[in-house]
Amino acid sequence: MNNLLYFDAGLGMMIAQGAIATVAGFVLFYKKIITILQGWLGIRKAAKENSFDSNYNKDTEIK
Amino acid sequence: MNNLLYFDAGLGMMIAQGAIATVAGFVLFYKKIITILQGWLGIRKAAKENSFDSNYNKDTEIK
Amino acid sequence: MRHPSSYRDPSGFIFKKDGKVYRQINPVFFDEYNAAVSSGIYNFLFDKKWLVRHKELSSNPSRIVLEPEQLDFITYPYEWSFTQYKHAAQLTLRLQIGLLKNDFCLKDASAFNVTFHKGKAIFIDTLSIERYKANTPWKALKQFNQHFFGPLLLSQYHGSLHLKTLQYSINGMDLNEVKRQLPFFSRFNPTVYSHIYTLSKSDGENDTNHGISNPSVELSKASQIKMLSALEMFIDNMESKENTEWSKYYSVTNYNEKSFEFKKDLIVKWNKELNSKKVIDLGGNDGTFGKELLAQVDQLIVCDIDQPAVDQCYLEHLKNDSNKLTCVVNDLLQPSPAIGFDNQERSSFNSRVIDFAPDLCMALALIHHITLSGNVPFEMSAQYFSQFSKYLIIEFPDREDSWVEFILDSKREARHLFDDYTISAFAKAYQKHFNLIKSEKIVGTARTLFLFERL
Amino acid sequence: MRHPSSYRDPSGFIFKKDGKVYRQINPVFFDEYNAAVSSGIYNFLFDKKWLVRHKELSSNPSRIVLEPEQLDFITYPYEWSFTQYKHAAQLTLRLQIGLLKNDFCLKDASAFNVTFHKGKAIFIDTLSIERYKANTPWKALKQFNQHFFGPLLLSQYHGSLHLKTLQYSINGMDLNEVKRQLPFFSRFNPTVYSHIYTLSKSDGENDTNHGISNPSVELSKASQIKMLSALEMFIDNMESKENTEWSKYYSVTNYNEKSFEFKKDLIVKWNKELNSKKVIDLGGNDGTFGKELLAQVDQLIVCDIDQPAVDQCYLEHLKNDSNKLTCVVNDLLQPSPAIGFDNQERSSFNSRVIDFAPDLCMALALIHHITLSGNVPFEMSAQYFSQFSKYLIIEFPDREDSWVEFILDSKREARHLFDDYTISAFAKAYQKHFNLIKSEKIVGTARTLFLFERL
Repeated sequence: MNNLLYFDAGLGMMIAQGAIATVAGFVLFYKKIITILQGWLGIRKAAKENSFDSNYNKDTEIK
Repeated sequence: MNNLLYFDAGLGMMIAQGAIATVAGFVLFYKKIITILQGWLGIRKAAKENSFDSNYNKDTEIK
Repeated sequence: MRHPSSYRDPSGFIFKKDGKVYRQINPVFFDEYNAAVSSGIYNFLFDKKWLVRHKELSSNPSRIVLEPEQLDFITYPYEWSFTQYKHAAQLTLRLQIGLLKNDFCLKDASAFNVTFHKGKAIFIDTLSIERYKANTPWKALKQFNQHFFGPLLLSQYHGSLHLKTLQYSINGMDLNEVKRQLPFFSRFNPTVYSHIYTLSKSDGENDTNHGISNPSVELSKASQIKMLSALEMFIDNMESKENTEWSKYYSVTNYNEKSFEFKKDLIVKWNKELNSKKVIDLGGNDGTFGKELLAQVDQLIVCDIDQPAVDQCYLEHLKNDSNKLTCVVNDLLQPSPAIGFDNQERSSFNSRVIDFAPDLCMALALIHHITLSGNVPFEMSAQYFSQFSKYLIIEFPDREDSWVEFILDSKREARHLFDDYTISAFAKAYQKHFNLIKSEKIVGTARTLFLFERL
Repeated sequence: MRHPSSYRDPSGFIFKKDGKVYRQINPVFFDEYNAAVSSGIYNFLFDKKWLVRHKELSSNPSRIVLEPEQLDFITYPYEWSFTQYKHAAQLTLRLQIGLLKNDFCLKDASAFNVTFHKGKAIFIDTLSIERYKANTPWKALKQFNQHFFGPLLLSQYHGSLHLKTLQYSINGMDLNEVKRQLPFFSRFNPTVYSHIYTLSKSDGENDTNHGISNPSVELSKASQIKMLSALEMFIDNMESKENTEWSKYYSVTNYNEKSFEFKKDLIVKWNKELNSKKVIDLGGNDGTFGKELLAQVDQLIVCDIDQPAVDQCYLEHLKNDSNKLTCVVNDLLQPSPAIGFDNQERSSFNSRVIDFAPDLCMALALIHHITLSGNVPFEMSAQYFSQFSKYLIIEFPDREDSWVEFILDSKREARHLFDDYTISAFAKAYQKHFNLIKSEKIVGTARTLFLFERL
C-alpha cells in the first residue's frame, strides 16, 4: 500500500521523528566539537568543490 | 556489456561448465542414493501437485 | 512490417500482415531450419505442446515464411507469478535437454522466448533451435541464469519485486548483483554456488579478455544433460513463501457468504445477457469472481497487482486444466510500460489489452484503491477503462464500506480533499465516457455493482 | 488539457495550452496559496533559484492560473547521475529547512518534484508548499527516504543500478528492501540507522493500525531542523566509488591526440555551417565532444548509458557554470519508458527528445555498440535517429577499428552473421531516411564522420 503514502504520513513514522531528531541533535553536537577541535589543531578541511551550495552561490547569471 | 551476451557466450562461462557439470553429477548421484534409501525405509514423497510435468501430461485436449 | 521486438537475431524475424503474425527465415538460417524439419524435431515439440505450432506457407531462395499459431495475448516475464516463472524456466531447460537428445540445442535462453498459451508455458522462438555441435557447452547457460535462475532465487529469498527484473534490465540480471543479494549460507548449495557464484566471476570478462585467442572448450553431451537436469531439479523444488496483505484479504473480507454469492450471481447473470466471449478482470485477485465466467466465455484474463493471488489463480487453474485462462501480475497504477529499443521491443500492458479487444472489462473492488490510494480522479479512471472494451462491470464501495473508511481515516488532515468520493460523483464522471445500463446494490454491503456501455 | 502527470494532488494541476505549460490552483488550495504570496516566500525561493519562477495570469473564485517559467527538457530521477541525485535530495531538504524558518513546509517529497534547469537542480511543484502547523513532524519524511535517501545509499554501496529505482517503483523504494540490502555495519551509523532502520519498522503499519484513533504527535520546529540538517550533512558527504568500463574508455582510447583534435574540429566546423541552436549528443560520454559546441549553441543535452561519465560531465559543468547543459543517464537500447497511470504519468525519453526538437543529433562512437552489441539493424537505428532532428552527425568505425574487431571476435562462430557491418551497407541503409550531405574520414583512425539531413 505504498500509494497511501502520498497523503498518509504513517503514524509510526511521525512518532519516530522525535527519536530521529534526538539522535540528530547528538550527531550535530559531536560534529561541532570535532570542528572546534580541528580548529584548535589547525586542521581545516578544504571547501568541497561542486558542493550543493557552490552550485547556487557562484551563479552570477542575471534572470 | 550485457548486450554482447546474445551471441557471445563468454569464454569463462564455457570453461566453467565442465566444473558445473561435475558438481551436478555429484548432486544427482547423491539424490539417487537418498531416493533408494527412502525406498528401503518405505518413505515416499507424495507426487507434487501442479508440477511442471503434470501441467502437460494430464492435458487431454485434442489439438 | 518487421515486428519491433524481432531484430536481434539475423536468422529471421517476425512480421505482421493483415493483423496476423508471420515469421520470415533468412537464407543464412536455411540449413538449420531444413535440418530441423527433416529430423522431425518441430513435430516432436508440437506434440509435447512445448513449442508453438507453425506451418510453412512459402519457400523460395530468398526467404521461407512460417505461419505460427496465433496467440491472443502475450505475457512477459515481469508479469508472471512465481510458479509461472518457474515453469517457464523449467520449460527452457526441458527443451534444451530434449533437443540435445535429438542433436539439437537452443542458441539462446531469453525469458522472452517463453509465454503462456492456453494456460501453459510455451516456447515461441522457433529460430532459437539449431543443430548441436558435438561436445560444445551450452552457450546460453549464463543468459539462462541472468533471465531465469537469478530472478527466481532473489524472489524466493526477498520477494516478488525481483520477478520484475527484466522490466528494467531487459538483458537479465548481472550475476554479480544476484550474488551480492543472496544470503551468505546460499553459497553452500552446490547448484547455487556453481551457477551463480562461479559464473558471476566470468561476468564482465569480455572487457579484459580483449585479444586472447579462443581455445576450444569441450563438454560431453551426457555431462551437459546432467548439469541441466540438476538445475531443473533445483528449480522444481523452489517455493515462494511470500504473503502480502492481499492474501489475507479474503479472511478479513467485508463480505458475508450471502453477499459473496449474490455478487457472483449478478456477474454471471449480467455477462450472460452481454454474451461476452473475451473478458479481462483487471483487479481479479486470485480469480474467484472471474472464474465464475469460465463456462460462458472463450478467453479470460485475470490481472492483479498481487503476485501471491495471481500465483494462486494459476495453480488453481492448472488443477482444473482450463485452457481459457491467462494470469497476469500487473499494477494498474503503474502498468508494464513499452520498453526496449525505441520503446517498441516489448509493448505496454495497455496496448496488448487493446489488441486483445475484450468484450468486457471487470473492475471489482478496485475503484477505491485507484481513487483514494492512487489519487486518480474518477474521470481519468473512466477514460482509462473505456479504451479497453465496450462493456464495463465495475463495483463501487461507498464511504460506509470498511475498506474505504480505513483509507479515508489514514488521510487524516487531508481527508477533506476526498469529500468528492461519493457514488453520485462516481456515476456522473463515468457517464461522460459510458452509458449506464444498470446498477444494483450488493445486499448486505455498502457496495454497488454498475454495468456501463461505452459511449 | 490536464497533464497526465498531474492528478495526484487535489490542490490543482498542470495543463498544456498552445504548447505552453500552465498551473491551475483549485479553490481548496486558495488559502495556502494566498498565505504563501503574502509572506513573500515564493519570491524568496525564486531569488535563491530553488523554485521555478511563475507569474499569476488570472484569478477568479473558481480557479487561479499560474504561468511557470517554461522548461525545455525535463529529466526524471532515474536519469540522474549520482551527484545530480544528491543535489536534488539536498535541494529538497534545504527547501524544507528554509520553508520551516518562514513557517511553511513541503507537504510531499517526491523526487519527481525536482528536475534540472539551466544546469541546476530546481523544485518545480509549487503547490507542494503549504503552511507549517506548529510542532507537527514532517509528514513527507518517509517519502523522502523512499525517493531519495534509500536509492542514494544503495547506489553508494552497490552501484548506480539503484539510481533507477523510481523507474520501476514509481512510489520509491520500500525501506525494508533498502534495509535488507545495506551492509551489516551500516546500522552503526546513527543517521542511517534512524532514517532507514527505524522508519522501515513503520512501513506497512497502515494495514494493522486499522481502527486505532490518531493521537496527536509533536515535534518542535528546532528539532525538525536539526533532524533535517543532520540528514543533509550526511548526504552532502556521500560519494559514489563506482567505475565502469566506460570510465576507462579514454585511457584505452583508439585515438591519438591528433585524431582527437581533428574530430573535435570537424564537429565544430560542421555545426557552425548548420548553425544549430539545440543539440543532443546521444552517446556523449562525459561530454568531451559535445562541450566543444557550447559556444555555438543555446542548449546542449548530453546523454550516456554510463553513470560515472555523466556524473563527470555534470561536475565539470558545475565548475564552468554553464547554463546551457543538461546531463542525462540513458541507455539507448532501453531508453526510459513512459510509466505510471495509463503509462502517461512520466513520458518516455524518446517523446521528450521529440518535444525538445533539437536541430542536430550527434551519435559519436555509438553505432558499433547499437549494431553489433545490440544487434539493431542499420535501418532501425537510422529510423530511430531520424525522428529526433533534421540533422545527424554520426561516426562510423569500420571493421578495422579495434573496438569493432573486439566485438566481432567475441561473436565467435556467429561472426558471419555480422558480415554486413560495412561502411557501404551503413551508408546505404541510412540513405533510406537521410540525405548524405558529406562525410570525412578521421585521420589516423578507421572511423568516418557523416553528416546527414533527414529526407
